[in-house]
Amino acid sequence: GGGADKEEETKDADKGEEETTTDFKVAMVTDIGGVDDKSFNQSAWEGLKAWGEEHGIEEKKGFDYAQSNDKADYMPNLTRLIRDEYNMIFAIGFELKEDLNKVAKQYPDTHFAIVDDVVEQDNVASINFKEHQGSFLVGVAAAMKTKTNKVGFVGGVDSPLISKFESGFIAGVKSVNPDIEVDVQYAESFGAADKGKVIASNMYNNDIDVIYHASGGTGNGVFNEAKDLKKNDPDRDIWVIGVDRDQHEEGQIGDHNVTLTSMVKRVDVAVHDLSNKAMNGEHHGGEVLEYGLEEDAINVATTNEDAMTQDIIDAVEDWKEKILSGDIEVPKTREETEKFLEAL
Amino acid sequence: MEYIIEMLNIRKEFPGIVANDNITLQLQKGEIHALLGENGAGKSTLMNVLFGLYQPEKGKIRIRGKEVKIPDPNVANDLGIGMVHQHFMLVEPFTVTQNIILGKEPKTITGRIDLKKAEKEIRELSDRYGLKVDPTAKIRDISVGMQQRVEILKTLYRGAEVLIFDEPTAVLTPQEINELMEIMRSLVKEGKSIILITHKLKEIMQVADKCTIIRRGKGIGTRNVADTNANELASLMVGREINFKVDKHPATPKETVLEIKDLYVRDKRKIDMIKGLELNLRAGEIVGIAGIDGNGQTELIEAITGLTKTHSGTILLNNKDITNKNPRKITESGVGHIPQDRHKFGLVLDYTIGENMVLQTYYKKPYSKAGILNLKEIYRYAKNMITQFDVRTPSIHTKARALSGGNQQKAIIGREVDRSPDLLIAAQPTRGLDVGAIEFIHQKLIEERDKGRAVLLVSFELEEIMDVSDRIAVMFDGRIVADLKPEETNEQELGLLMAGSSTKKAGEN
Amino acid sequence: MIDVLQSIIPTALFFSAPLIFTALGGVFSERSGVVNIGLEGLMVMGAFVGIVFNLTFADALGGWTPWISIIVATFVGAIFSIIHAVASVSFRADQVVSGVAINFLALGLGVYLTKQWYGKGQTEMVSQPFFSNDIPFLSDIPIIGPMFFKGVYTTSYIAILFAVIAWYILYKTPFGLRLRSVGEHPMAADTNGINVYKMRYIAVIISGALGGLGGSVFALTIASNFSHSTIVGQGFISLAAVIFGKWHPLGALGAALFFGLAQSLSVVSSSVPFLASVPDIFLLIAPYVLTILALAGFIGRADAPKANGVPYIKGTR
Amino acid sequence: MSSSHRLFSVLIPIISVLLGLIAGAVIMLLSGYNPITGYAALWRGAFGDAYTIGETIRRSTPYILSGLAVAFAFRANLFNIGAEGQVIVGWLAAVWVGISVEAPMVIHLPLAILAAALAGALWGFIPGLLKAKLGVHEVIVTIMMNYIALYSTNEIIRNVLTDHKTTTESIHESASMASEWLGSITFFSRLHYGILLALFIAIIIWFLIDRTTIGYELKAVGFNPHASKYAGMNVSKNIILAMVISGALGGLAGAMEGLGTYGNISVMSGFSNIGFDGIAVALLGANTPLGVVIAAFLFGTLKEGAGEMPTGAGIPTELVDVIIAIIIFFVASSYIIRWALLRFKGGKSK
Ligand SMILES: Nc1ncnc2c1ncn2[C@@H]1O[C@H](COP(=O)(O)OP(=O)(O)OP(=O)(O)O)[C@@H](O)[C@H]1O
Ligand SMILES: Nc1ncnc2c1ncn2[C@@H]1O[C@H](COP(=O)(O)OP(=O)(O)OP(=O)(O)O)[C@@H](O)[C@H]1O
Ligand SMILES: [Mg+2]
Ligand SMILES: [Mg+2]
Repeated sequence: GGGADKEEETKDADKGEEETTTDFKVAMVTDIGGVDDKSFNQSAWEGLKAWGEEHGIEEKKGFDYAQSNDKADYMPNLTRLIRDEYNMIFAIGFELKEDLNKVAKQYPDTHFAIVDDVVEQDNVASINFKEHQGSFLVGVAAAMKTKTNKVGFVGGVDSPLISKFESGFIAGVKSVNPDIEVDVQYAESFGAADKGKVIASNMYNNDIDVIYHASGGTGNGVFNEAKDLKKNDPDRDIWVIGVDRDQHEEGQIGDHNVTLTSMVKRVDVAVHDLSNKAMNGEHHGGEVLEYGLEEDAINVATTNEDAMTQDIIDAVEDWKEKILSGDIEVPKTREETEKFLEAL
Repeated sequence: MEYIIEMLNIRKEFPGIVANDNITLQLQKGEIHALLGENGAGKSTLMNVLFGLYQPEKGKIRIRGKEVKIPDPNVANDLGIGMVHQHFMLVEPFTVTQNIILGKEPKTITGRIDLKKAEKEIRELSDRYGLKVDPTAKIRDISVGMQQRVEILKTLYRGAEVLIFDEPTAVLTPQEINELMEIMRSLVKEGKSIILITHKLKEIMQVADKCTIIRRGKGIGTRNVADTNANELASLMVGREINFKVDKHPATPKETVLEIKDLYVRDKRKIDMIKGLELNLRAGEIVGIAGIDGNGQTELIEAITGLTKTHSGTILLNNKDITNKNPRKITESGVGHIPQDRHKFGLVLDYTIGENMVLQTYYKKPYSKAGILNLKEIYRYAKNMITQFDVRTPSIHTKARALSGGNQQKAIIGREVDRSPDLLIAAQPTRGLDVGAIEFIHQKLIEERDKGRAVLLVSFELEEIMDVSDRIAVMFDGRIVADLKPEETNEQELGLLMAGSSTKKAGEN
Repeated sequence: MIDVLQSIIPTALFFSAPLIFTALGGVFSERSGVVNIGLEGLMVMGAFVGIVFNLTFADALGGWTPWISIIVATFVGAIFSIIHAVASVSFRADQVVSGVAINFLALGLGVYLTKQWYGKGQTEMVSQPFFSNDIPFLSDIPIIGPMFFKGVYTTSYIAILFAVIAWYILYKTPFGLRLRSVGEHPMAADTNGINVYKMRYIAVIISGALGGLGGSVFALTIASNFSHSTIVGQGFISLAAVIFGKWHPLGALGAALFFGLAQSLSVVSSSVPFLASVPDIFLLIAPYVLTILALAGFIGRADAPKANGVPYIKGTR
Repeated sequence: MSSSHRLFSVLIPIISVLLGLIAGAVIMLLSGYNPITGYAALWRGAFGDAYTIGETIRRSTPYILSGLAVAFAFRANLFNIGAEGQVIVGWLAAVWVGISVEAPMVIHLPLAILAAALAGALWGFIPGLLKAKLGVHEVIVTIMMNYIALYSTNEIIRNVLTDHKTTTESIHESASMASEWLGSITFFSRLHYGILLALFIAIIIWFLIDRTTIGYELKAVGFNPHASKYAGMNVSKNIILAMVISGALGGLAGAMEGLGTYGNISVMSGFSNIGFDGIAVALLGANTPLGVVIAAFLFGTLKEGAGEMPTGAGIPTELVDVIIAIIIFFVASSYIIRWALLRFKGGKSK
């Protein structure tokens, strides 16, 4: 009841002049970090912008975002957008789960979606990505690329989400060649470049030649170390596999590029898609929407043409077919990975 | 007559007080000029003006007849003025050499401090004026006497012609005082001039040529020392007659209060500082411990009061063993302690004077109940003590830090005496105080004795020991080497005993 | 064993370098009697300036870019620290408070300006960071070579060199003697004709310069870009190194290296057989626990410069 | 004299805040923003309606306690940079008890709060003990303890409290400080009863510091350990006690989050900053309980209001950090403000 009264009140003076071209408004709340984090906040925002462009809607009038600087901001941000009468609100990141859960209960008339987690409410659609699928495919690429038969995985903070990346990657690598060793390390932070660099340095030092990172800013340290080694010894094969978006740019060092490929997660595709659906009155509240290879929401980047040779691309395509056809079920957790490996 | 320094009609104000009010001081070349006045009279302030630490509101300073402005100590140094401060201005972790050259360091071409050159220069200076120091020792490891010599060397190294000594003897042992007197004489012989601040009239009579007296910030006048005497100086300074002879009846000692048997105490370096000490103290007597600093006095007091652990032996208070009990237990069993270092041990300087008055009793009724302070009671008590012991403070809510040394000391004495301890330990209770305050404190100690308390007085000043004690225990090398009656001995004999030349028991002669 | 050393020493060296610079800055400031909790903020400023300058001038300056970037960061760090100096020396501010303000200010300003200038919360990656290299001849020495001279950053050696220079300045020159005297007994220094305020200003500015240098070296050897999470706690670890090292330049150097070693050991351990079975969490907290144990075990009590944290007011004692 | 002293101690913080806001306005102008729009957004964000007011109070709640934690240690001359770690372990302990114990509220809630305090106290005890017995500087130990708290807590959340998840389940109702009623009068803000507890504890701490023998001893030991020992106080005990109480306060700040705001605890990828901000709060509040409470509200207001600045005025939230920094500077530099005030006053009276 309180919510409705509220909405009347917040139509205050300085927003009075706003006139939207359509009365459907969409907004998102970032997790910690802004819409420029070169990661999924940015990607989600790009999706929202594309949606706005598609319908000729102006930023701040028909779509907007609220940036969170720390954990305590999620709730007020969500509430603020609700009171600004947005019809559909995206919560970007599993960190917002608890807060969204509460808010969704309080405002049953607003539609929500959460990325990367599941909120069981009738007005919340849960957008999940099949990162394990993409990770599997970059694992294939890594396995094809490694000469030392040793590859590494650097995780940010150990969590179910990141272990999806880890699991898919290991499965992909081992599917190509079960003898390849995979070293797994967590930095316990998404922002510790120094830790990332120490881990990468240690891995490369131990003959690992391909590292897949799923660690946000910690990955900066991984790229830094790889580029440093490459710079010193351009002939040495040193590779990083990027995450979330195409991290080709991060790998550029002189004429070389250490980014083998990236596991691209098209949050923008999902956000754009779901916004359109919601606009058309098609709500998926209470459902878990899985975006994966089929929806083109998970990609493997091929920007680095020198590194991603045709045979690697072919292999990746092969395995992609197998996944799409259901021949193989990519593991999502460590237990599933164990089973998967036993079955190999 | 030519003056090397003339301070004419100097006025210096602090918020709420005129510290120097129209004071004139004229110093001739080659003389030792004493500056005398009660605590807080304005002596240090006047000298700080001369040294460039304070700027006077009014008045002129002339040096060698030329009027000068002294905005900071650098200028004072350049004008040939050096000052040995009341509280030493030495950097403890530095060596003697580093302290002396600080700010005027000789350099090698590579920009490094030329320690060799510095040490050589210091050796020369110290030979010339008889100032024995160890150039490589750290300040924190050397005696107070040597620290003072370092301070003097500092001024000489800077080429001082005029040396200001602010209460130089307050912290020295009698031996060191004699040495200092010698040093001053040799400085004057070398053509230096000296301004000496001291509360000890005897010293003035001994070395000074002239004496300027100030009272409550005002100049009272200058006297030729040869034409005056201690009594006249004292009454000029205080504005009334001072009774130098301590009034007291003979003691009537009763039961034993303190009994120390075969005590051994080690210091941090595990060296025995007290070696089998024996001491008895009875109710109704004052025992004075005479001795040169460093012979175990500090350790003895700390052992009795529980501040240091003993190595072996027993300490009995009223026949109860208090050896190695914690300080609180010991205080509660009837020990009061006026500590030697009042800033370090006696007071919490950042607490108000009111809060300081209950430092030993805050946890007891009526000052607190069930752990809750009764501020009303505390302040009532503090007010009472302040009047009773004549502690001069703007209010009980003034921080202890802001009080003058004499008043801080009176507050401590009040606090300790008022608990009616069976044993009262007074360590250097009058150090740095003016004669008026000393008189007051001596009276208080004797009053306590007459109330039947045992008083243990530790002092480096033989005069004080002789005047106040009923019995004198001479301490040397961690033992009591003699036990004498004051009327049966003299300063000469005590001096010899303190230097370890022979031992003697009371009543032996 | 040698294997392990060969992998942890080079990483420890680059990990420690920014901490060494910053801790040396802390030593200067605290030796002069000014507590510097603001080291973290000074590093943030250094990282920010280092990255922004690098991004802006990389095209024009080419291979010299990182060097000029850290010089500029050093300079800006020095200027930035004047705020702390003014507050804590001239305005007699509580030095801890002022340092905390420095931390807020640097991070706030850094990210604010990043957003203003780049329109987003983090910058691009720089194209001209520092690169490691092998030191000619020395890197060929067996065993020692790969440990200390292969794939090392020049900045790491500069850090070590700076520690030695700092020691020389503080303990061998008149300037150092004066600076330390001001931190121990400012009034004694004052009566000896040393300008206490001036010395403290200089010391704080040196700490700003070194903090800025440390931050920029971190940014240009490790992080490669600037965001709100580029410097997270390195300044506090540097502060710990100052105290751990007993306010001595070589002590701070040792403490920073110790920390770098512990950090890289905790990472390397997972590939050392007998340590591999240790649960990750213990390896993760090992650097911090080791530091505490080292302090409790054999470093023990450290005495700060006596006048550290006390504003000097002329004419009082 | 003393009335002007009192006047100054009120005036100086007010002037500092004004100067901070003016500086913020100047920065906004220089960057091409309209300060009035900016501050209007800040105001809306903090006090715009019942919801934001509720959130502002909620945000201030843990600051009161973390500020008290730092301030309390400061009064005993100890610098507790470890409030952050104490907050984290307190939060963990509160949630742990909240989840794993089943009991009626009268038992469960106090038990969970107590657990938080104890966990924080333990985190304070270690540096206190090392300081008291071995003379190890508390600043380093508390910095290290922060990291140990962060990583250990994450590990416990993942492997003990959950089966490899990042967030624990919610605490039982019986351990929750959340309040439907408080929520309903503030349009679903997360305002919870913790604020009452925090204010109550501020009063207790004031009483403890200023009116009890414990406070008397702690301050004495902080000012002068030698004189305290001479006066029969146990210096080591007091140092440890100061750190333990300080740590307990930090732990309680964590309980505010664990039992009030969130009702759970998640794996943290970095520090919560509640403890670090507590340093600034304590210092702004001049280390007195009343000052801390006021400073905590100021902090909460600015931080909460900042959220509205990007959406409401297009201004980056970091501007608020700059403003906070400037306020802290001026509070720290009270001497110069006092001096300026005196000149001003003197000039007028002449
Ligand atoms: N910095 C200061 N600020 C305010 N008042 C001061 C200051 N210095 C001294 N005073 C006051 O000025 C007066 C003179 O002090 P001064 O130090 O000159 O006395 P003094 O004669 O040296 O005393 P003592 O014999 O105890 O050394 C005292 O009342 C003292 O309280
Ligand atoms: N900042 C100050 N404010 C007020 N009074 C001060 C200040 N500084 C010094 N004083 C006062 O100056 C007077 C003289 O100081 P001085 O250094 O001569 O100490 P003192 O009284 O001789 O004590 P002691 O010899 O025991 O140290 C004292 O009354 C002291 O309290
Ligand atoms: Mg004096
Ligand atoms: Mg005196």
